[in-house]
Amino acid sequence: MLDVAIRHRLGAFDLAAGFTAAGGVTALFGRSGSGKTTLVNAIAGLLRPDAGRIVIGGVPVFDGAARLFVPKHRRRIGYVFQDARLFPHLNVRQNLAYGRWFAPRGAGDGIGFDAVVEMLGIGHLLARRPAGLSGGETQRVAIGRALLSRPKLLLMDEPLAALDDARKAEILPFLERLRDATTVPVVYVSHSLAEVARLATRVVVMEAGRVVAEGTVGDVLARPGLGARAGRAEAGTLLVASVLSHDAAHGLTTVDSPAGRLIVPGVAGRPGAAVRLHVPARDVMIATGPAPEGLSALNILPGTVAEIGAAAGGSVEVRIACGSGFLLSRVTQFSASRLGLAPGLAVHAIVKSVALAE
Amino acid sequence: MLDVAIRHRLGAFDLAAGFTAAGGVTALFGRSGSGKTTLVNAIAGLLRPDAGRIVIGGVPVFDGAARLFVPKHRRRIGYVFQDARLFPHLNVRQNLAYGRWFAPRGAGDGIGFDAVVEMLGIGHLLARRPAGLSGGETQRVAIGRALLSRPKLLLMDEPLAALDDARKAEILPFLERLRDATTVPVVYVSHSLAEVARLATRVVVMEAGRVVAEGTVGDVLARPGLGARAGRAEAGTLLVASVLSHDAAHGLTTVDSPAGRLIVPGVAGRPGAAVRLHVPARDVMIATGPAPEGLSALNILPGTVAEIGAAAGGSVEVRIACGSGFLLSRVTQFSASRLGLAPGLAVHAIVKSVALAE
Amino acid sequence: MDFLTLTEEERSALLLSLRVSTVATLASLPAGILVAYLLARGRFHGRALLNILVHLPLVLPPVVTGFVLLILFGRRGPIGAFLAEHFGLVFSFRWTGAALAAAVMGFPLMVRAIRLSIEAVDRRIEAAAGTLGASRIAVFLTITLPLILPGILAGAVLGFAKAMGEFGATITFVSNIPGETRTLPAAIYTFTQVPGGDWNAMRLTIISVVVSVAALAISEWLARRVARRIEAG
Amino acid sequence: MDFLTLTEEERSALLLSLRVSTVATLASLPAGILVAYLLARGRFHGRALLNILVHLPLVLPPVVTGFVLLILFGRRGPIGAFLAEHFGLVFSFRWTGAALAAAVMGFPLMVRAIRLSIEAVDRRIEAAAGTLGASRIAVFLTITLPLILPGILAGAVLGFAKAMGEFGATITFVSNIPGETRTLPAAIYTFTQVPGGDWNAMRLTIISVVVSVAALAISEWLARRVARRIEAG
Amino acid sequence: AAPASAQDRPVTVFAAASLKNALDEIGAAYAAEGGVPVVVSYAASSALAKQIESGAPADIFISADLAWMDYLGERNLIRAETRANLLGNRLVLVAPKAEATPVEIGPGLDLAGLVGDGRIAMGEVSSVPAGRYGKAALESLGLWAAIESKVAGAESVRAALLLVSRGEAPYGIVYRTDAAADPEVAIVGTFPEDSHPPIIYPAALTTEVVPAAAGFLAFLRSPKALPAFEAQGFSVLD
Ligand SMILES: Nc1ncnc2c1ncn2[C@@H]1O[C@H](COP(=O)(O)OP(=O)(O)OP(=O)(O)O)[C@@H](O)[C@H]1O
Ligand SMILES: Nc1ncnc2c1ncn2[C@@H]1O[C@H](COP(=O)(O)OP(=O)(O)OP(=O)(O)O)[C@@H](O)[C@H]1O
Ligand SMILES: [Mg+2]
Ligand SMILES: [Mg+2]
Repeated sequence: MLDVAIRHRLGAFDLAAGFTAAGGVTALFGRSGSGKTTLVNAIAGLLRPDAGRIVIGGVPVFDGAARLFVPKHRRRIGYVFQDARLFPHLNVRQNLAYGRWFAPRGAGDGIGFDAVVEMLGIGHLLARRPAGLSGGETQRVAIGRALLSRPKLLLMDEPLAALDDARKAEILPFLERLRDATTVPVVYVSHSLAEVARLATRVVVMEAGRVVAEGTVGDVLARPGLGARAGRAEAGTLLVASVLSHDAAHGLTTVDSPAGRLIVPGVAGRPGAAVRLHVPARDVMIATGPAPEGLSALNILPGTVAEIGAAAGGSVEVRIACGSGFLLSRVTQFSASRLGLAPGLAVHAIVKSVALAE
Repeated sequence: MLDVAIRHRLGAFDLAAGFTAAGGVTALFGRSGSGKTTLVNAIAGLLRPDAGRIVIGGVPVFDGAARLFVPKHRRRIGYVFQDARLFPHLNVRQNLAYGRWFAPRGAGDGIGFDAVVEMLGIGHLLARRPAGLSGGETQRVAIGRALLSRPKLLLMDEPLAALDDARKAEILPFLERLRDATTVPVVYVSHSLAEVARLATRVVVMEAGRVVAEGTVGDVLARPGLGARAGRAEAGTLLVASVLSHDAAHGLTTVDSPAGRLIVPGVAGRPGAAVRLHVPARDVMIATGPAPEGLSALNILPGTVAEIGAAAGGSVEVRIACGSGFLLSRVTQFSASRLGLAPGLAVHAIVKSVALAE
Repeated sequence: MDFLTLTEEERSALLLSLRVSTVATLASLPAGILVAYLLARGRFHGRALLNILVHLPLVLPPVVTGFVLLILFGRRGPIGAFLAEHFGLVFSFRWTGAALAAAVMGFPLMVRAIRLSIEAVDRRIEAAAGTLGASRIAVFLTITLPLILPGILAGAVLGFAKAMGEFGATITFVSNIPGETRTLPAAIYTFTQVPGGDWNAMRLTIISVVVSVAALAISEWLARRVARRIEAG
Repeated sequence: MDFLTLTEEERSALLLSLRVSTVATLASLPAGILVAYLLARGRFHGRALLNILVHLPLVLPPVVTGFVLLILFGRRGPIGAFLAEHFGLVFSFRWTGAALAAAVMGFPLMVRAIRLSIEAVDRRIEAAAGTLGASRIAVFLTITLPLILPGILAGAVLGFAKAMGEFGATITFVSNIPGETRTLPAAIYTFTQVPGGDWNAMRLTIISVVVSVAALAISEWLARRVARRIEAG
Repeated sequence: AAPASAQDRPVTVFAAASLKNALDEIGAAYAAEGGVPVVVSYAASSALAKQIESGAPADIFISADLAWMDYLGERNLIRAETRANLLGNRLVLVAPKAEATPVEIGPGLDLAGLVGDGRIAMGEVSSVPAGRYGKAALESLGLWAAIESKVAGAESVRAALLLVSRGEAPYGIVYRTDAAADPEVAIVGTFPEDSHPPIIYPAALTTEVVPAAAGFLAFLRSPKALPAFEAQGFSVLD
């Protein structure tokens, strides 16, 4: 659906990056100044790369060799800019509706205006002009504007950075539904591994204008060393599980995952539906000896130590084979040696239940 | 050092808020649109409130009744704006140096230029103009510009929102040192509880233009219900501990805290020095029965259940009395009933070691 | 007030001036906006030439501009003959010629004001409109144009004021025919050329100033309204 | 080239025009910036009056402006007499008077261009400078002024071009004295008033246009440089 | 002015713009004879008169009509005893050369019929001297009422002439001096001298003059100036 391979020079900065994405959410991940916005700008047509090729939905929109450059307004892209770029002379309602004026008639109904307004909590702002909006309000309107333009491709450059967690928690499920319900591919720039893990189907990791890792979320997040690259001890395991049953009274869902049966907070999906779980490595403890009892942790899975990563900053990442899958755990070096962890050792992985699902 | 109590109307938005801060970092916390930026603007003198009083370092800078309004350039404030507001016609070096031109001669050397540039990682940008900077680069220059103006008060409006975690991890210790080494009070607007917990001495929680909670970090963060207000399950316990010893080989520090002896990753402070620890409630598990063994968790503290909070979203917050202090733990309702948790029950609090310190 | 009691002839000069200035301003505005846009944004051959051409009426003594207009747009002039033949549009000795002269003289002022506004527009916002599907023309109409309204107003009021005061090119091009091309400034000029005409010249000058001040006030008021709409939430 | 071989008198007119236009532009620029700032930002009594005053030379027929100058700044005029007595500054029938007339005629154009630029400055950036300790004047000098450079350049070139073309007010105020007040446009005018002068009028017109075009080109080049410095990283 | 500098100062003449060609030539001739240098400021008579009124450094004023000389005379700004009528001119009817047929100018002329639905170009009838003379002539011939609505008043005689030579107007009333020099127009008739007030260019010394000024005024009235004036078509009065 999206195929990018370009080269572009900006002063001393040299971008030579590419990736492919076949629907779903592709996370662009990388440190400040690594070239994420530049790459996204090229996809949107705001910038004409020096060379390369960009294909959206099978249609080439840029081809350096063929001198092809489809202008931005014909690419049908919904772009949430890092700097919101609302239209100052239009009120919020008009800003939101702007893209609709230009969407072709046959573009389908797209997402409903009211649903977006409600989800973003901007109903009370509709008559206001952008100048008086708060940082978070501005960002939400920008998201709405892009969503409502019935795009064939969504580009979101740190859309949630200015938002509080409660608001994020309202918007993220919406984006998930968007990802699952429509075929619109999304390129999502974020610094937050939690967001990436939750939303992304693929992750592209950038560094100094180059793509240094690309793959499915599970692959890339579990790859040792991403922690340092992402800048935080937040690597983890991504599991695709199927819903078994709900415990509505306690607000829990039991799922079947490759690593074993897990109890997850929240009631999500009908029985049989597939859900995605992210288990941060730092939320997985290891217990040696018999299965521990009387713990508040709901999920204690038997397994064996598969691999112990290199030590970094006093801690190590341990891969535990559980069921037919793996779990990544991060423990201090001190604990690792105290517990005598070694490949082959039978252990229990203790997963704090509340750490799942996000 | 800072005493604010103002009232101001902006369209339909009514701000009536105030707080006091006596040095250190005061976190302004609240959902998008709650009035944080407006309050900070009033302190900076960008906005003349309808009524009220603002006193900075004992000097009134605004007094509605006395018709006193000290203009912004005489308030000696370093303001990191939510929208960076760099000077487009000056290069990065000139942007950084701008405040220095106007600082009074006797204002002391302040923080060193090179140190700030190094800490923010913007050395390679000094000759560049703001227009080409990436979002994170822009934000870092804005931080540097405010820090270098030798202010008597620092106002930081979501300064780290656009930054990756690695960069945050470099800047936060710097701000901590600033807080500890100077007497410059800091007002810090943030959505991130982790940042707030780490930096703040006081927390002011805003909602719809009103202050709904104010107090020390420990107080406010431990207060049940803040989770919902902050928008995320990230309440926790703040402990002031003193360093006992270091284990340089494993990169661990042993400290003495009100809740008991703890092992903390990282080597921080000389023996005897005071350090601040934040223990997120979600990183504290509860074990009934005898002290669990063979766990990778380094810290297992005996205690008794002191209080069980109201259920919210399928989980409850449990206050555990440990030593002379408390620890807050969040467990699922299901676990709470399964373990038969009740006030007075003797338990062990299992603190995942890597969850400390941040 | 005796002072402001106008003779029939003076009233006709005032009305004519109002008509000429209004028509000159409104008719040249679209061209002014287009040329300003081309100069601000265009990258084409002849841009420099266009720029020079637009500035010419400012540089040339008005009499020379009048001569040039006469040569080009007169009955026998290449453009004048063409327009008269194909569109029945005659300038010579008509009020339309006075309007043309006024428009030409005000054009550089109008274009410069609008151009400055266009150059101040944040192009990132235009780019945002582009990603939302707006073509270059649509971006111009829905984003650029509303944002440069203050500049357009400034340009229009400059053009109008200039038209109210212009007389050198006008009288050279279309003479000074009462009721047809004798605008207020032409009437004022006439009075200044005869001994003892000062009093009447002053009266008419004051009337002309009052009209222009009114136009100025309206434009300022409109500009403030526009600015408030953008600034306030 | 015979065409451009100037007589002694014509050369002196050209040099005089250059001097008059340059001095008029440079000397009025600070006042133009100040007035533009006051009009764009000021909230004071008399702002409307100032605005009208600035626009007057645009509205009035140049001859009237010339007469007003003659009455005010002439040897016997109230301001003229005062300045001559206290500062030895004499305008009447001197090239300084020509410069004054040119400056006055160009002033509305200059002010409007600068004012538009000032109105386009992002006030949040000025506020940021304020929090960093810069007083209102310091903000103006270090932030506003550099940001409005394109507008100042535009205003200066408009003023210069106007000065190169202005003759109505000049000839009325300070006459048409060779070597002292006979500027290029006055010389052109004189040629148009006699049989056989057309050829010479055209020659001088072309010279005047060439000078103005050069000024225009310089200002455009400078403006582009300034814009590039801000836009590019 | 201080006596010393008064000696050095050239003679400054304020003269109607239409005299430029002749005066430039005469000034050069005067200098060649060893006279003091002469500088001439050419502008509309009205502007020059008002400038002299407000203290312009003019030594000699040459007006294009009597009115502005009278204006200064009433204000005692000229030396009445030096005032003299210097030059005269004639009023002619012109047409574009190609269409020119001579006409007899008299009370029976159907000028309006000749002009048809075109315009007759002349100096503005209330402000430009040539226009005033032209109007007077037409009135005395009884032609004014019929032609009044067809008059295109120009800013100067030169502009009126241009309208005819460009073919904008089929007829024009201008000075003979101007008409003679334009190859595109032909004189189709001359107005009787008694049909309008005499066309007179008066000259006079102003009240504050350099001593040499009288010399140049005398030179202007001497036979040596004659050829230059006559070459331009003026009649020299005395
Ligand atoms: N005109 C330019 N000249 C030189 N360097 C430039 C120019 N424009 C951009 N750059 C550099 O290119 C790099 C990539 O910028 P980009 O905006 O793509 O980064 P990013 O990955 O989006 O970062 P962030 O997370 O901070 O937004 C930056 O280091 C930036 O300074
Ligand atoms: N001119 C105005 N008219 C009406 N409402 C306004 C105006 N200016 C600001 N507001 C409102 O005031 C509220 C507070 O804004 P403020 O910028 O202080 O929020 P904030 O707490 O900083 O939010 P964020 O975290 O999103 O930056 C917002 O709801 C905003 O819409
Ligand atoms: Mg970016
Ligand atoms: Mg804010």
